Formats: sequence, C-alpha cells, structure tokens
Amino acid sequence: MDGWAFVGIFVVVGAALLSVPLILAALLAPRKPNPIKSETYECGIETYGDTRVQFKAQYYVYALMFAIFDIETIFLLPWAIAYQGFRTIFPLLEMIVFILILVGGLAYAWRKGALEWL
Amino acid sequence: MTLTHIIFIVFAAITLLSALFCVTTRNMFHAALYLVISLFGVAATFAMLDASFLAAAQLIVYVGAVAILIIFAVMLTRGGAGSLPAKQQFNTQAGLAAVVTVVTLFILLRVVPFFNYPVQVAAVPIDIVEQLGQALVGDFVLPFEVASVLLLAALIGAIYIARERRKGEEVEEG
Amino acid sequence: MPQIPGNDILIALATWLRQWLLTIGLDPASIDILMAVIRALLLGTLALLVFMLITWLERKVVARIQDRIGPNLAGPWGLLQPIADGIKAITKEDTTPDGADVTIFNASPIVAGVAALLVYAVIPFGPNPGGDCAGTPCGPLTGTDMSIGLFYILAVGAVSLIAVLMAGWSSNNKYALLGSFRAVAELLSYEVPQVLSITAMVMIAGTMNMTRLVEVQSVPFIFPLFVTALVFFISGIAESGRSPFDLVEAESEIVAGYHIEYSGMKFSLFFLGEFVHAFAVCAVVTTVFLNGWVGPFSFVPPWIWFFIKSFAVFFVMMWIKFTMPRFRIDQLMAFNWKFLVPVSLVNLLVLAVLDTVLRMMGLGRAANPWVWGLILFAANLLMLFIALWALGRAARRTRSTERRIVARMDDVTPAAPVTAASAPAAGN
Amino acid sequence: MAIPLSWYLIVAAVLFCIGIYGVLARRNAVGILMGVELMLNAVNINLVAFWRYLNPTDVSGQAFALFVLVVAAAEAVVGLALIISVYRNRGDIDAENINLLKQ
Repeated sequence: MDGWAFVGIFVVVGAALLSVPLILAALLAPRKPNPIKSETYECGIETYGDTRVQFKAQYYVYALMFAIFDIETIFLLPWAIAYQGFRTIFPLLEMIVFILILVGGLAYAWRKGALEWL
Repeated sequence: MTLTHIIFIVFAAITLLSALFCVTTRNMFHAALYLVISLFGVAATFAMLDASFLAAAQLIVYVGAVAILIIFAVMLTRGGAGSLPAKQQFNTQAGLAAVVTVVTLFILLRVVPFFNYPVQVAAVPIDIVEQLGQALVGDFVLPFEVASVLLLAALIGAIYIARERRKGEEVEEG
Repeated sequence: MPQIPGNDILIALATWLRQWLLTIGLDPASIDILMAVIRALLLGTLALLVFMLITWLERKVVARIQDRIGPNLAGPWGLLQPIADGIKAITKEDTTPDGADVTIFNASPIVAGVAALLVYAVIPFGPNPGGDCAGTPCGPLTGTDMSIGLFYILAVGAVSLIAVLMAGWSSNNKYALLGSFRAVAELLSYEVPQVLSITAMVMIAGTMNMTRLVEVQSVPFIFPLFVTALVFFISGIAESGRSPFDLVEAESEIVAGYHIEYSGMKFSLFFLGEFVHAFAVCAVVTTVFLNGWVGPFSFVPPWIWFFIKSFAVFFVMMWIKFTMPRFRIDQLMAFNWKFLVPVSLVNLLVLAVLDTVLRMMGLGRAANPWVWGLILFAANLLMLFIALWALGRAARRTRSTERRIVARMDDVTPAAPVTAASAPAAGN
Repeated sequence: MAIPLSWYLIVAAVLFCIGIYGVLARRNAVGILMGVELMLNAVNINLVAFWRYLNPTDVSGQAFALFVLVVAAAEAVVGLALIISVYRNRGDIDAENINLLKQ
C-alpha cells in the first residue's frame, strides 16, 4: 500500500505520544474552575454580542484562489514526474498553455483588486 | 477475515457513519468536520486500492481546499443561522427524500455489486504517476486543457460573485 | 553478527532486533507490524527530542543576537530548560472557556501536533544500503519510503489548517475566531508558492520519492533550483507561522491568535506543532536542495550529516526570525500573491523551457551535471535579480503612496498635492 | 487481493445514497453542497475500484477520478461563492426561501 500502512500506524502512535503529557497534565494539574476564570477572554471587558461574528468575504476570495491553484498542481505534478522522459516539445507546450490560462485568472484577480486586503 | 478486511471495515464504517452525521447534524460546523472525516475515509479507501497519488490528491483537494472553503462559507453565513435561530434543518420534503433515498439504495445494492465483473488480478505499475502524466498530455490532452479553462472560469466567476464591492453595505470589520 | 549492510549502526541494530524476534518465534508478518510500530515510536520520540533541543537552541540564539545570555540556570548552559518548561506546562491549570465546544476544543491540539509529526514519516535520514536485513530487503533509513513522498508532505500540511479552524471556532472567543481566519488565510495563501516550487523540484528531479530525490542530486539542487529553494524556504517559514510571518499569533494585534483560550499542556502542543513543523521544513530543504545525508568522510554516519545540514538551515531560520520585523497583514498577502506566486510561476516556466533546451542541445543533467547545474544557476540568479528589482520598485512606490496618505491624514494641507483617485490606484 | 470488489461498490452505493439524502432533505444551502460532495466522492470510489480490479495497468481510471476531483472542486468554489452572495443579499441561505424566480 505504498507506505500508507505505516502512516496509519504513525498517526496512532503519534496521537498516543502526544496524549501522554495531556493525560499527565490532567492528573497533576490543579483544576479549580470558577465563573470568572472560565469567562471568555476579551481584554478584560465582559464579552459582548455573539462570538460568531460576520466576517468579510475577502477571506473566501483567498481560499478560492488557493483551491484553484491547488488543483492546478494536482495536474502539474504527474506532468512534472513524466517531464524528464518527454522526447518532444509538445508536452512542454501543452503545459505552458495550461499554466498561461491560469495565469490569466491570476491577472484578472490582480486587475480587479481581488488580491487587496480590504 | 484477515487484518486487511478488518481495516477496510473500520474505514468504511468511519466513512459512512460520519457521512450520515454530516447530512443529519444540526450544527453546520460539525457537519463540515464530519464531512472532513468522511473524506479522510475515502482517502484511506483510495490508499487501500493502491491509488497512492489519488489518496494524497484527495487529502489535498478535499481536506485542504474544499473543506476549508466549506468551513469558510459556514462561518461567513454564520452557520446558516439565518433570521430564526432554531430553524428546522430538514425541508418539507424530508420524508419523500428518505423514500427516494431508500429506493435508490435498494436498487443500487441489488444491481451494482452482484454483476459478474471480469476482475483482473495484476499489480499496479510502479510508475503509474508517470504514466498518468504522459496520459494527461497524450490521450487526455483535450480534457486537460478544458480543465484549465474550467478552473479559469470558476476562478473568475467566483471572484466576481463573492467579492465585496468597496463601498460595501453592512460589513462588520473582521 | 552477520555482515552489516551499509555499515550503519542503526541499520545493524534493526537487523539484530528483527533476527532476535525471528528466533523467539514470531511470524514475519507480525514482525513487520511490530517493527513499524517501533519505527513510529522512534520517529515520534526523535521529533519530540528535536523539539526540546530547538526550543533551547532558539532561546540561546535569540539571546546572543540580542546581546543577552539566555537560559543558564537549569543544568549546564541551561540545557535542562526544556524539561523545566515541560514540567511547568504539565502542572499548569488547564482552563476551558464558557461556551466552548469541548470535544473539538480538546481534539484540535492533538490534530495540530500529529499533523506536524506526520511529515517526519517520509524524511530520509540515511541511504538505502541495499542487501539483506535478516531475510527482508533493507530499506533506507526512513519511516516509510513512499513513492509520492513530497506530495504526501503537501497532503499532511493541509491537515494542520483544519486544526487551526477547529481551535478558533471551538474557543467561543472573537479573537480566536478572528485569529484562526487570519491564520488560515495566511497559511493557505503561502501554500500556493510552496506547491508551485515543489512542482519545479519534481520536474527537475523526475521523482517524488524522498530517497530518490537525494540520489538523483549529482549536483546539489540548491544550484539549479536556487529561486525554487528560496521560494520554498520562505513559504515554509510562513507555513510554520514563524516571524516575520507570525501573524498567526500577532500579540500586538489579535492578542494571541487562534490559541488564545488554550493554556497549560494544550497550549504547549500548539507550540510543539509550530516547532516540529519548522524543523520539518528544514529537513525537507536539506533533503531536496542540500543533498540530504550525503557528506564527506565515510566514518561519519549519514544521519549525522543530515542533522548537521538541517540544523544549519534551522539556524538561518532563527536568524531571519530574530532580525526581521513582522509583516502587516496586507503586506503579507500582497507579498505572497503579487510577488511569490508570480515569481514561482515564472520560475517554473523558465526552468521547464531551459531544461528542455539544454537537454536538446546535449547539455542535460545526464550529460554533465555541473555544466547543467551552473547554467541553470546563472539563469536563477538572473531571475532573482529581476524579481528583486521589481520588488524594490513596487516597495518604493507603495511606500511613497503610504507616505502621502499619512501626510494627508496628519495635515490638512499635504506636502504634495494628491487627488483621491490617484492614491489608492498607485497601490495596485 | 483480499477484499472483493463488491465491498467497495457497496460502500460507494451507500455513500452515494447518503449524499442524495443530504441534497434532497437539507434546508441549508451549504448542507446541500456537502451532500453533492459526498455523491461525487462515491463516484470516485467506484472509478478507482473499477480501475484497480478491472484494468490496473491502464491509467484511464485514475485520470477520470482526477477530472472528477477538478469538477467537484470547481463546483464547490462557485457554489459556495453563490451561497455567500445570496447570504449577503438576503441574510438567509435556506434553500426553501431562495425562490425569487418563482414569484
């Protein structure tokens, strides 16, 4: 399974290793909660309003640009692995076209100011 | 019943149960996290099918990108709370939907798994990713370039729709 | 003891252990699983030890940079300081805020820590000695020799984003939520140049397997892939949330970011995740660009070379951390999307074209690695020069715009006449 | 190959049906989109399983799964952008209330 089995084991072992100090802390650390202590921190003042405030959509714009470029890479990587084996320049040209189309997207975002932190 | 079977069943159970929670839980953030777990299970299934590259791609695209997009969307729409805080999560046709689902499931389970497929036992080529790369610029070059155009269209469209105009309305600082 | 393949003490120990397990009558399949568990335990412990060491090292180095002494009370040269910190973290009270989503709140530090640890699974610390280790073929000195190693590193990097969002959302705190949004926006933005530079590496190396990546480096890839290495290193620093990209926890702006409500050991796990990730970036840089475990003097084990190189890279990271002021969030985003991403795209295209041209002229890597490497290095330097020139111009323009805006805000009559339309436009 | 092909197909079928239920019954538009993602994943399990069991030496199955991945992500990007836009304009993403075109 190409090493994924080890990754599975490593996840379990890693989580166990990291849980050891957490369990130790749960056993050793003092635990005296009181209403003031467990209040949500907001620089000393009482919290006001709903926590889940409205965020601006700019965050989503960054996320979607990331998603698009991520998927682009999923396509680029198999090509990149095969790259050293290509004997003609057509694969290279096809790849350049592929990248340039997406560069068009980046240029559009730039022109429209979608990359600006508002 | 070997170890492989048990592992498969465990991952299948994780995938399906968290998918079920994903479509039924009320809290949309929890639903998104259940979706992440379910997609993890799918990635594990890919790994068990020796599709190493696809398993990692599944993690990157779904856990890394789509899940983040969904969680952002949940937060940007304030968990879909809308105007009424305790709104019903299922629509009026939920009963009908359940019937449709069960019928579909019944048909699928009757038909799909028991067809006699010409199963071929062969090892996966070691250079499968390289072959994939060659296929992308060989046999699949047209879909490959069309995918690029699709991504461009999605990028431009989504930016156009989602962006706030500079003189935005009631946008709180965040 | 039989012939030890590779003359490496660690491989000899593993071979001996496997043989002993065979003699006590375990079947090979369960030995494989047991050996994998032991390997995982060793790797995890190694990562934690390195974490403790680099927290100490970092404090010593920052102290020297700031003309102080640093920790010097706990043990010789303060070497026991990490242990003291650990005891402190364990015995601190752990508070959970009101209205927190407890399950997610408790799970997210572990997710963050494990996601950072997972990178170590594919780091090769030594070569594949070949030959036979107690009945099975010896593998290289690595957790698992995955064929898609580099891609796997990208994939597990995605998981830490989820941990950040989990922490921020479940804390029921506005600062935490805001911090997690900012952190995720930063982390995912910097993942774009990272994946693009990984594509360039894979293209030149022709493989994603970490061991193969070292083996194909007939010339250290830092030369032919200089710009790629820089982009990868910078985005790696940003990915691990270290200064000057530490907006993730910008104390002066959003208090402490997404882990504001965490205390005691849970907070330490986030801290651990950051450091482990930072060192993992150094290890990957060492593997991919600095020829990994390869070094002169055959009596020095390869993993010693590996750690020497990794710590050298980590030293550069600390140096950057303690000499640079923090970016502002808009500068951070602009630096990524308007500089790093275009640079890495251009770099990818230039490398692809140049390498093909060189190969067709008979000057490819197969023919003469050093000629090939130096030609690409020259091209890299040219790219870097042009990129820095463009960056400098953009920075000067932005700064003059900002100065004019500030002047307009300070004074009713600005020094230079500025129209409302021209000022924001110049910033683009 | 220890696990029969039909096991994978059953998992995919059940996942697909869970996705269908999510799409049909959810009110929240983001929830509907999650259902769609589950359905696309079920399709991908089928594609990869068929590739592995019927023709592992040909990459077409993997290539198809890759294209499904792209389409799924593009759909999520645009769909969520629409939902955010709807929320901004109407303050609600209940799919039953998004019916301006009906009136």
